[in-house]
Amino acid sequence: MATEETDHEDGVQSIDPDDVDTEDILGSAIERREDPALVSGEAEYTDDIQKPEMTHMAMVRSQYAHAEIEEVDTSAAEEMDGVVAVYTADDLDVPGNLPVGWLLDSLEQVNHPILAGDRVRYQGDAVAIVVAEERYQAHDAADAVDVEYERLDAVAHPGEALDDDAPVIHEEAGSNQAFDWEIGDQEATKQAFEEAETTVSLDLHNQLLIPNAIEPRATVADYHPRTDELELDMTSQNPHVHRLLMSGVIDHPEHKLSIRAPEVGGGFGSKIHHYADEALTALAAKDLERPVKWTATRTETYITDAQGRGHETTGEMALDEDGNITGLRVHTKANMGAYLSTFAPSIPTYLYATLLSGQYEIPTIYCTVEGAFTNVPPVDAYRGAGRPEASYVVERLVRQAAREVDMDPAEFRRQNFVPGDAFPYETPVAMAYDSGDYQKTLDRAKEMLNYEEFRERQEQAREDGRYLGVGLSAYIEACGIAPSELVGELGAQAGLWESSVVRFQPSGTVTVYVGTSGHGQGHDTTYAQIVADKLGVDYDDIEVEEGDTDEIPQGMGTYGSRSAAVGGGAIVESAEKVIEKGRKIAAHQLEADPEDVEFENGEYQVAGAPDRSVTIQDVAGASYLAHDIPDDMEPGLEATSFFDPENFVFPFGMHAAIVEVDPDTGEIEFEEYVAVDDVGNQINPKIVEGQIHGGIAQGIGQALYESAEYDDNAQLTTGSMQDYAVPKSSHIPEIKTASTVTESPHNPLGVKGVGEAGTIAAPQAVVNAVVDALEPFDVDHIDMPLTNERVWRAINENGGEH
Amino acid sequence: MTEQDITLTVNGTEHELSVEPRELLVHTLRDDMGYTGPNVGCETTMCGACTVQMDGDAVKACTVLAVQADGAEITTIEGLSDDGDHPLQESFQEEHGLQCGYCTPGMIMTAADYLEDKPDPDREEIREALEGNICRCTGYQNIVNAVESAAEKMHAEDAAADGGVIEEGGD
Amino acid sequence: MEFNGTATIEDASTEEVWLALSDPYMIKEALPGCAFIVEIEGDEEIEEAAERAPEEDPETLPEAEPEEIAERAFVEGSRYAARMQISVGSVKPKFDTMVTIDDREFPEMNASAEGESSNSSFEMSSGMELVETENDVDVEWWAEADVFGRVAQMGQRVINPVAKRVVGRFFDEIEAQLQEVSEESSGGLRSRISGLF
Amino acid sequence: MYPAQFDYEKAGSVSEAIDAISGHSDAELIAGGHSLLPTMKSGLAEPEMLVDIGDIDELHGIEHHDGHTHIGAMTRYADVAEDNTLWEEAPVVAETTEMIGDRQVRNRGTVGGNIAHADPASDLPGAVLAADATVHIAGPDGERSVEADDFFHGMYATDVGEDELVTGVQVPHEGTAGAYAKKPNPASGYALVGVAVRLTMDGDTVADARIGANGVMDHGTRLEPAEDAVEGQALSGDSIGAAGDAAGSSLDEYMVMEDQQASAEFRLQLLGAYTERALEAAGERAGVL
Repeated sequence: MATEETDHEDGVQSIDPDDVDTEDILGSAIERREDPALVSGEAEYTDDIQKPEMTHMAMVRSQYAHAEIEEVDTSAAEEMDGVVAVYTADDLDVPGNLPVGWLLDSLEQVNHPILAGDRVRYQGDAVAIVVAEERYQAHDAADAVDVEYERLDAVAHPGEALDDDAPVIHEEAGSNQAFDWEIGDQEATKQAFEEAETTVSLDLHNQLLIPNAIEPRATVADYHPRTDELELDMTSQNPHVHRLLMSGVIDHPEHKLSIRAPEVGGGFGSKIHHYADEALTALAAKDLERPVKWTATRTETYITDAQGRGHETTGEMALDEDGNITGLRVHTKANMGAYLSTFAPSIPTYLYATLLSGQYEIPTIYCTVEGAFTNVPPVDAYRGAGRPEASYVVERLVRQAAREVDMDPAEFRRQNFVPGDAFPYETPVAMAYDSGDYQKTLDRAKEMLNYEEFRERQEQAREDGRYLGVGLSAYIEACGIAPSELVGELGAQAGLWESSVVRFQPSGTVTVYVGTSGHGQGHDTTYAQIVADKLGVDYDDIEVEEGDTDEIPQGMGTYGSRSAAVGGGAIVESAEKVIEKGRKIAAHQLEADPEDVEFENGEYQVAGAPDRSVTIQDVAGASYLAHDIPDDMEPGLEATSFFDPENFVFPFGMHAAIVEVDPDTGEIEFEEYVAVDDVGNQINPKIVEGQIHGGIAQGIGQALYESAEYDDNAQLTTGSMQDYAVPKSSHIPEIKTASTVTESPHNPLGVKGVGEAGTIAAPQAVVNAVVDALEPFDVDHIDMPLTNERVWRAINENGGEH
Repeated sequence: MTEQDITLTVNGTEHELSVEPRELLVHTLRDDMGYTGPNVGCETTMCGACTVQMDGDAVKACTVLAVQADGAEITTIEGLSDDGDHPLQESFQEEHGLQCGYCTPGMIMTAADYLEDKPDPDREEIREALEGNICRCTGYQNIVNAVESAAEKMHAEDAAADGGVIEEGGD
Repeated sequence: MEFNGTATIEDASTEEVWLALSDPYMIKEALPGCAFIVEIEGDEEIEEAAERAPEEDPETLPEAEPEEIAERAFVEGSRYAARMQISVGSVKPKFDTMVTIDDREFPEMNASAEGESSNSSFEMSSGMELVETENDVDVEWWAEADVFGRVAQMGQRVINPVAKRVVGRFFDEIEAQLQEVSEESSGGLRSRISGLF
Repeated sequence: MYPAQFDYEKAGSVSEAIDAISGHSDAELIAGGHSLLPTMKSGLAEPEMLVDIGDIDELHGIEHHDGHTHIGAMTRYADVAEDNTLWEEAPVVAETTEMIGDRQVRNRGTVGGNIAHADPASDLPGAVLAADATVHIAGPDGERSVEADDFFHGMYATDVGEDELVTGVQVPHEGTAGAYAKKPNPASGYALVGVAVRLTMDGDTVADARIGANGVMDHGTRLEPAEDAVEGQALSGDSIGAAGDAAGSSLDEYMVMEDQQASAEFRLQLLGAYTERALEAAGERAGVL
């Protein structure tokens, strides 16, 4: 498979779509059509919605991370100004539990009620809800609900939760073990370690993170009793999935439930899951027969949004005498939080351990994962979801292994890479990598860094008492999770196809309906680029509709970097079906055999007769006029597709950072950050670049700043942006990007997915750089986030420079 | 706790209204007046999504009581330009300085205030100026590009207005 | 959160210090922001006990009679209601607190406390031991506190220094009051106090 | 989160403000509101009444006199940071205000509000101490002045009485070498450690040094051992290093602030490093380094 290189170290230049011809539009860095509404304040987010007679809801959440509820006294709240209703678990006849959508053989499925009745298991557990006329009144009244608790011991960390003497969070489960899971060949791996020349081992803590979409979760629910229609506007990454799950949770027929995601202010995974709050808003609206708005406060998002990562891992690597990796053994304790969130069981298992081969040829791998219930918010997908954790384990071990066998880490990687001619490549952990060329991204990154020159500079600087380091991160990502049959075998309770409709209007304009649901990724723009290219229709004549169950027939949503690979594939298939139907109409009109009619740049043409042609827009008009179409044909020009790819896609790349560490203060300064990514074909390079930048910022956030910290009672002590450090503009360095393009054979666009790449790649690039800088101090590892104090302590732990 | 009568001039239009003393300016603008451009993100004066200009200065509308703003002139993103064509609004689009857009109104209102004081900033200065605005999507680089590019445009526009000579440097 | 320290009371006898630290009114005086301490009778609620709080506190050492203090001194197993307003700038949570004397045997005392305000609560266990040195008495104390709810979530930055300050002030105050005791107690008082043991 | 209800009154003058708070057991003054409102929104503070002193004309503005500058309590950080005379005559104050919070905060937050609130991790206390400023206070019994050294008592605690308010800060024009070096908490932007330095130079020799630190103790604190280390010395790598080493030596480590970003031990480490950085910056500004 050919690999091309694109160099845009100074950034991709965007283009006005008016300056691009339709035939060049796919692959052009055009400006986004979403933006005019967003930069002018016109765009409508959920909390912007006002409805007549609308009420406001606020939640009474637990003061403790773990407690028995003894009594809930709502009398004072009920008396307060503007209060419309107060509900406790006793008042609400809730038919369903919150479901878990991915099952494992050993999984303990525990009850997850939407309002806690007898016990609270994390601070976000809601005990009562209050509905009032005004926003402030609802919160006043929520404060006035008096709850008596009997506090229980709590536990926040998976290792401690799995100890025998830990407080048991779900008595029905008997212990805090949510599951015990394994992958790979235990025996072969054991043997590899026994025969190894050298082994390295690291204990790695991949800390819990709070997603921090800047828009808090929100829902506006509106019920029409005469028609039994229940309409929800909500901050969703996947409205159809939410509709299906919620119809069960609140026992409302799916066809009478409509969910719309208006403008959504970021998600990063946190708006995939089915939470209690949205269901409660719906139930309140149904009960009151008035619109109800609930908007989370930031404090609430900190204790309710599903958090990410939370792994305690021991990783070991076996090596032969030539520095070849011969085996990998990993044991991980994964924090699942208080309950199993929507897709939670899949994250530390199938989305994690299957990526442990990284970019390397490793003969044997064995991984065990124990999931642990704890008293923190449910842990589920957060940007990268399992794959950053895997990449971190592999790349930290690779750095350590290279040091152990005394090889330059770049050369160690090169030697162990899956060779370019080995694709498709089957790993020992059940993945078949589609395509790749790992040497190339390494070479490009080294060139951008002036790697050899840097090593000299580093040497020189050390003599002057300055500590520079370079860190590499060869990452691989699996996205566009599919096909449905496979994920079904692995435990998914849903298919992972995507659906689209491509519909011509009679006048020749086009509307595309697709079941993904963007929240900042620029889908309207990129999907229109795809359709303009396929149909040869002017970009401005194409409208894209997403995120509304009333408009879009079916969909699975946006997460796991799947939109381009799976949603884009569905759009291409529908467009091709439209072209085929159009071909028959064109042939009929041109009095030719359909096989002789060629379609190019929006025109059907009889082969060899350039004057006999008709545009697809004219064909569309004719199809609706239906005065003269083939006899056996229905009128209209549209098509529906469900695209179920044959396999995942595997983007990859090399990220690298050069840092300087001040040994006096533990402060870390970036000198360079370079990102060479291969995400397959790029529909819009400017949007690709934006996704890479944003992902890196979140990865650097994890490496240096972010951590959800809990005290001994599992109380969140980083409970606001004053304590949880979301990176600011001055925390993120200037990023140089470049890309190579290796097409994926698994979808018609040859794309691979880009949404999570930066987040997967960045953490270990930074940690490896710091560890490299601190080599004179014999520092093997520092846990993230690399706060100044941790770095300073690591420097001083071994008694200074060696 | 009686409501208080206040006068707010928002985007050039004077409004008289009654508010509870505790009501935050951002809620008055959004819930009472329908200016939903400024967004609520963090509630702790950190994220800046609610930034508006009050008497010409960028402020976080989640940390101003509406009663404190009595008599003030407020500009929200909706009033920054007539057609969404302020150089910053254009540059944010051209440079892909936004993704989900939630932080963007606040980001632009801060940058607009900043560029009035400092028409020719370097990249590091722009990063510092935007310290009170958190973006979770873009990684900031394209935002910095956008502000840099808007500054150049505004500089050129000013120069054109002054007779077409572009001055070098200067603060 | 764990705190510990040693407060040195100069020129005092262990018995004097013990008696002073056994006096609910002395403790109340020394605790910044403490409105009252009242022994809880039977199963009564904190509010009910609060109603019995005296308008004006009786005298403490050195003015009070030692026998009187011995009479009202903390008793192992008994419980006390206290209202604490911890004022930190504009943050002034009022905690209705229940204190339990877990063990009390000269020269060691352990107590635990649970306090609640409208949206936060705390739990504390603490202890002290008196150690006689040449002329002085060292009060070796420790406390372990947990905070829950809004103060824990939003007031993280403040809790530790405030708690240290409250404990520090408490012992400063005890020291000051006991200094007065030791100055006054050259003769009769000291022997009467010793006589109580 | 949303503030609880309260009564609100706008004071037109200092005496009106004093009348409004006098005798009210639970009234708070509000200036820019950037310290108080976040606390009220989080539900930690619920005052019954707010007296808004933001519009009192006599509290606004910067006046330069011979030998000192008076900064009205309601002067915003942004205005102080833009004052050229202060950059000349008391650079530590100008530079510190420029580093408080972020642009929007500097457009609202006030000098008087800041020091009256006395957040130990805020930036201004150290600068006020280093600048040897005098704080003017008005109350029912008239006006009084307090030296910065006597002003800060503890966490959120100052010399300002219940019924009093800060009317302004007087900053002497002395020691034109000054600088502020700050290690911000990456989340809040408050000082993990902030060191404010004012040097009075006699040629290359430091005739007088005042160093104030933020974020370390529960209130702004002078670092006298560090001052002693540079006083009477030429400002050099050696004397600066000695000051850094001495910076935390008189502080009780038990009382040093701790949070998840920095333990007491590490704060003291940072204190040394940032004392050196502040001295270096001041020296460069004075042209002696």
